[in-house]
Amino acid sequence: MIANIPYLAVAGLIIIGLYTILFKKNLIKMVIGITILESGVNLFLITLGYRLGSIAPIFTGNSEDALMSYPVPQALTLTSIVIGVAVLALMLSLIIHIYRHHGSLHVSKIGGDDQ
Amino acid sequence: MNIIDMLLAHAPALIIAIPLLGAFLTPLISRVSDKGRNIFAIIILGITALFVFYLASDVLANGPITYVFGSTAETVQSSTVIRILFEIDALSIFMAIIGIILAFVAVLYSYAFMEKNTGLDKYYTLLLLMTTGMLGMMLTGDMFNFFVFLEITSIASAALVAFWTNKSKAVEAGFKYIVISTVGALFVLFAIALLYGQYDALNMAKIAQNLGLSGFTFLDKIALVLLIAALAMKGGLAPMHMWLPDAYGRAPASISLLLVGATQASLYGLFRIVFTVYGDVISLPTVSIGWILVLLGIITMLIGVVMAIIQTEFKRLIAYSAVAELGYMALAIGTGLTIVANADPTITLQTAPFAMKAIIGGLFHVINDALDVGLLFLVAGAVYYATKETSLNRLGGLARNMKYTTVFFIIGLLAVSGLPPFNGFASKLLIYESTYQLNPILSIVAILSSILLLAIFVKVLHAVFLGPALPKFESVREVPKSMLVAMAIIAGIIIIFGLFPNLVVSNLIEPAANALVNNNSYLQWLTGGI
Amino acid sequence: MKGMSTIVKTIANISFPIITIYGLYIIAHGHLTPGGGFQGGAIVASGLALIAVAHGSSWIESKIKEHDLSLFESLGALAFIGLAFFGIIFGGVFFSNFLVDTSMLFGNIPVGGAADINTGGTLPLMNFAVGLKVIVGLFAIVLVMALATHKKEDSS
Amino acid sequence: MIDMILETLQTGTGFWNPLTWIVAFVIIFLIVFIFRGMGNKSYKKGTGQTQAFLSGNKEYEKHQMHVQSSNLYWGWTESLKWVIDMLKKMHTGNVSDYVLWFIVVMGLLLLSVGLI
Amino acid sequence: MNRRNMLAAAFLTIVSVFLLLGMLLIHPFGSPTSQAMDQYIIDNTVEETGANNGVTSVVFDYRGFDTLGEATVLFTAVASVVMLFRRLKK
Repeated sequence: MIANIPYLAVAGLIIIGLYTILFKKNLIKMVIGITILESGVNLFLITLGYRLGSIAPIFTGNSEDALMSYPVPQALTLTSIVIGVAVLALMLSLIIHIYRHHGSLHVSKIGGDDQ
Repeated sequence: MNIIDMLLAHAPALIIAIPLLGAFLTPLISRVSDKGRNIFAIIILGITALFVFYLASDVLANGPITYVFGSTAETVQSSTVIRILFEIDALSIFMAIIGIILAFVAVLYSYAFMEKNTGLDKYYTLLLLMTTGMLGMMLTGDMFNFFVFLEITSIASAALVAFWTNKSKAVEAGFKYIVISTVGALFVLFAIALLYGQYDALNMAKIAQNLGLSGFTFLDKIALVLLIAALAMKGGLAPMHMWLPDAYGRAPASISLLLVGATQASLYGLFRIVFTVYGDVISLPTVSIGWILVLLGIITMLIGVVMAIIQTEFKRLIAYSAVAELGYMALAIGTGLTIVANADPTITLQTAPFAMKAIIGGLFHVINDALDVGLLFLVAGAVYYATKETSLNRLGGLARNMKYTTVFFIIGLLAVSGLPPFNGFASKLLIYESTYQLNPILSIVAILSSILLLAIFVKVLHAVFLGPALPKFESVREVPKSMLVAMAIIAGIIIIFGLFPNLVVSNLIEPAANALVNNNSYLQWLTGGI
Repeated sequence: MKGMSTIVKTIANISFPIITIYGLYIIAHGHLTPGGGFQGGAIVASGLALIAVAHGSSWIESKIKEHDLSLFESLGALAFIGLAFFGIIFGGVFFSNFLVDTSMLFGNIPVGGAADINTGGTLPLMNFAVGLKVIVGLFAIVLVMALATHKKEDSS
Repeated sequence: MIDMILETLQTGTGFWNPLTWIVAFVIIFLIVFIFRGMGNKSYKKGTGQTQAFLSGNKEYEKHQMHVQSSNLYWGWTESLKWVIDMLKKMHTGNVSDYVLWFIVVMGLLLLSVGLI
Repeated sequence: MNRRNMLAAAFLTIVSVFLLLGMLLIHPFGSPTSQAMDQYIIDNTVEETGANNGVTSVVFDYRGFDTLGEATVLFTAVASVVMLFRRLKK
């Protein structure tokens, strides 16, 4: 139970992120929610690869038979973070455009065509 | 000759690498010449298409191909898979053919359609990147690689949806699309991480093997649900389809065409997950995943057609009918899955042959939907190009001035609403007959929504093309040749598929359906070596 | 956006070379120590962003155009995919690490945790390609968004 | 080769051959055309037969008589108004509602697949 | 609290419960159950890639294709942002 606290933090981050996306009305806050959600997923990936008492998988200055944490999740997280940056940049520039059109960041400004 | 052989041996990598290289080169070529850039994009996609067709002939003749990135040596140990690899079976290459046809037609259509816009260097770059992402999703055999390509597709298409930034609705549609895509993709990544944490593998075949060995844990169930929900949302199944009309309706027409391909790539991912990755354990849940897909399909069809009837915007209406068409695929594949993934050993594919027919119908409908809906989007784009008008209420009488476009619209109309002798009829007939044997109500709903689709598009035909000539459209002229050629390519394929359905079904669809159903053939290389 | 005060400008000017050298160090030692092309590229890009904030985006725009940035970004991406293509020619497969265990550049294999910079095969080269791409890419995003927002302020 | 191209598509319980269908279609079309030719003789252009009869009112200009798309199927949409209104209410166009639908579907799937 | 928010709260709760349940059932922190792929990489990274940094060797060698995709994502984002803020008139 106590050993699973990092995973519970992951779940907490994901839930907070979802809550922010679902309940906040400001577009910037929604984007913050998405990044929190993303942090949760990234934390989950990095947590999966940890072994108790292990060092980072780098051989410079370390002996070959040291216990090392898994390298793959770290690589995946790196990829995922860069993707997150890309998505964030695109979302923010779209928000700038929405603000130019409406002068507001309220989520109800982006209405549908079916109303 | 030697070089050509070498290139063909690397066809799986080159299908991704060539459009990617093209995308990186486009900004440089754009500095030299605008026209050169447009032709360059067409040539790049043409070369890619050649490789796809070569690979298709290879795969259909010799079975699945694996291509390991980064090493020629025996990187695939019997115990584990280290590197990323592409695994291309009949289903992947079938989807890739759809993707490359759509991309090629889109870039051809853009030549004249987008001519008067600025920022075209980025437009072509993103178009090539979107094609890359789409093809990568279809060919990859690695879960995380699938996620990366999913994100490339999402980002490129969201930016392209918002291409006309002076229209507030387009920007909003782009924002909605990127939010939905990101949330969906993050849940896909979360599910991949759940699977990785348990099996320490990212390769689809390896995960499938491990799942078969270890049974079906609670975490596997959560991962399955997350993958189904997220990919169904990206695939536009109701009630998570709402981003789709926004995005399709506001994007430039050539991008709407490509978005059809991107949506189907997500659906392909869903089918791949359900049939191949979870193939050995999909019969274990008490609630049949097949029935879940069937229900999603039925809801999607009904919502799609009912909402399409009341639309007043041309492309939005087509987008809603595209939603309805997506429902047919989910319905057909779900019908097949209820039999394939049956816990009862007396009900198998042999005792219930309609399941195979349902899957064949569903896959045939994937390509038919891409062509039919795509043609309609191109026609809508042509109407917009000629009249600068999107509202159906203000259009009318265009058949007098736009004869070819009208003919193409009629072909698309008949095909999309499943009238003989076009291709939509063949696939829908397969779907009606097979779903009838699962439950008659399903097939009644399917036929009903087909009828409604016909009604919707007859209305559009009347409102846009028929009727008296309106004075404000007197100066309207037929669209430029490159757009007509793009439409003619799709219309030609529709007619060929319509007249010779068996040719397509027996040579392309049946191998794909077999590849989908037998996940053993997908896993074969793991045990038997490459 | 106008630049900030002289104090900020001076300190930004002093710290910019340090940040850049640190980032380049991270890129160059990516195959030996924690870091790599993305991390180092992000560091250098943050230094550039610091300059952009201190001096104002219009000052930056008078020095370098976004157009040229995308040229460099394309070059970085082309170098990366080019290395992958060389894998086909020299290593027989896309993305093959064809330089490792040869007597050529970066061809050594490290022994027992020794920090030998001449190792890693194509990895350091890819780090440089990605580093260039990330520096230019992130800076282009920052610059374009800064210019877009301040043009809005001017017009309103 | 030509056999394979012209082969009939087996659809489980039925079959589908477009070429047979086209032959049948052409035959029926010819029959209909003959019938049409029979009635066509009594149709005379340029007489009162071709004019629209709008209960004595003046005839509109031709382009004013175009029936717009939202006027088509008026009765259908009117009778299904409650369904359409419900669906319209569902399509709010609000992006957090879109995510909400995703969460709803995911929750239902989790309950059905995960719990049972 | 309107109906929409109540629905959202209810389903967010359901999803949260399943997430927390899943996180409790996963292998304990710090002791992964399976090590098929990663142990191979740790054992062989120096010989196969010549790099001392295991993460870099995964990023650029074993999963180099992902990194190409990642670089492409960044390229896509830059192209998108530049395209969105382009001049609309020639």
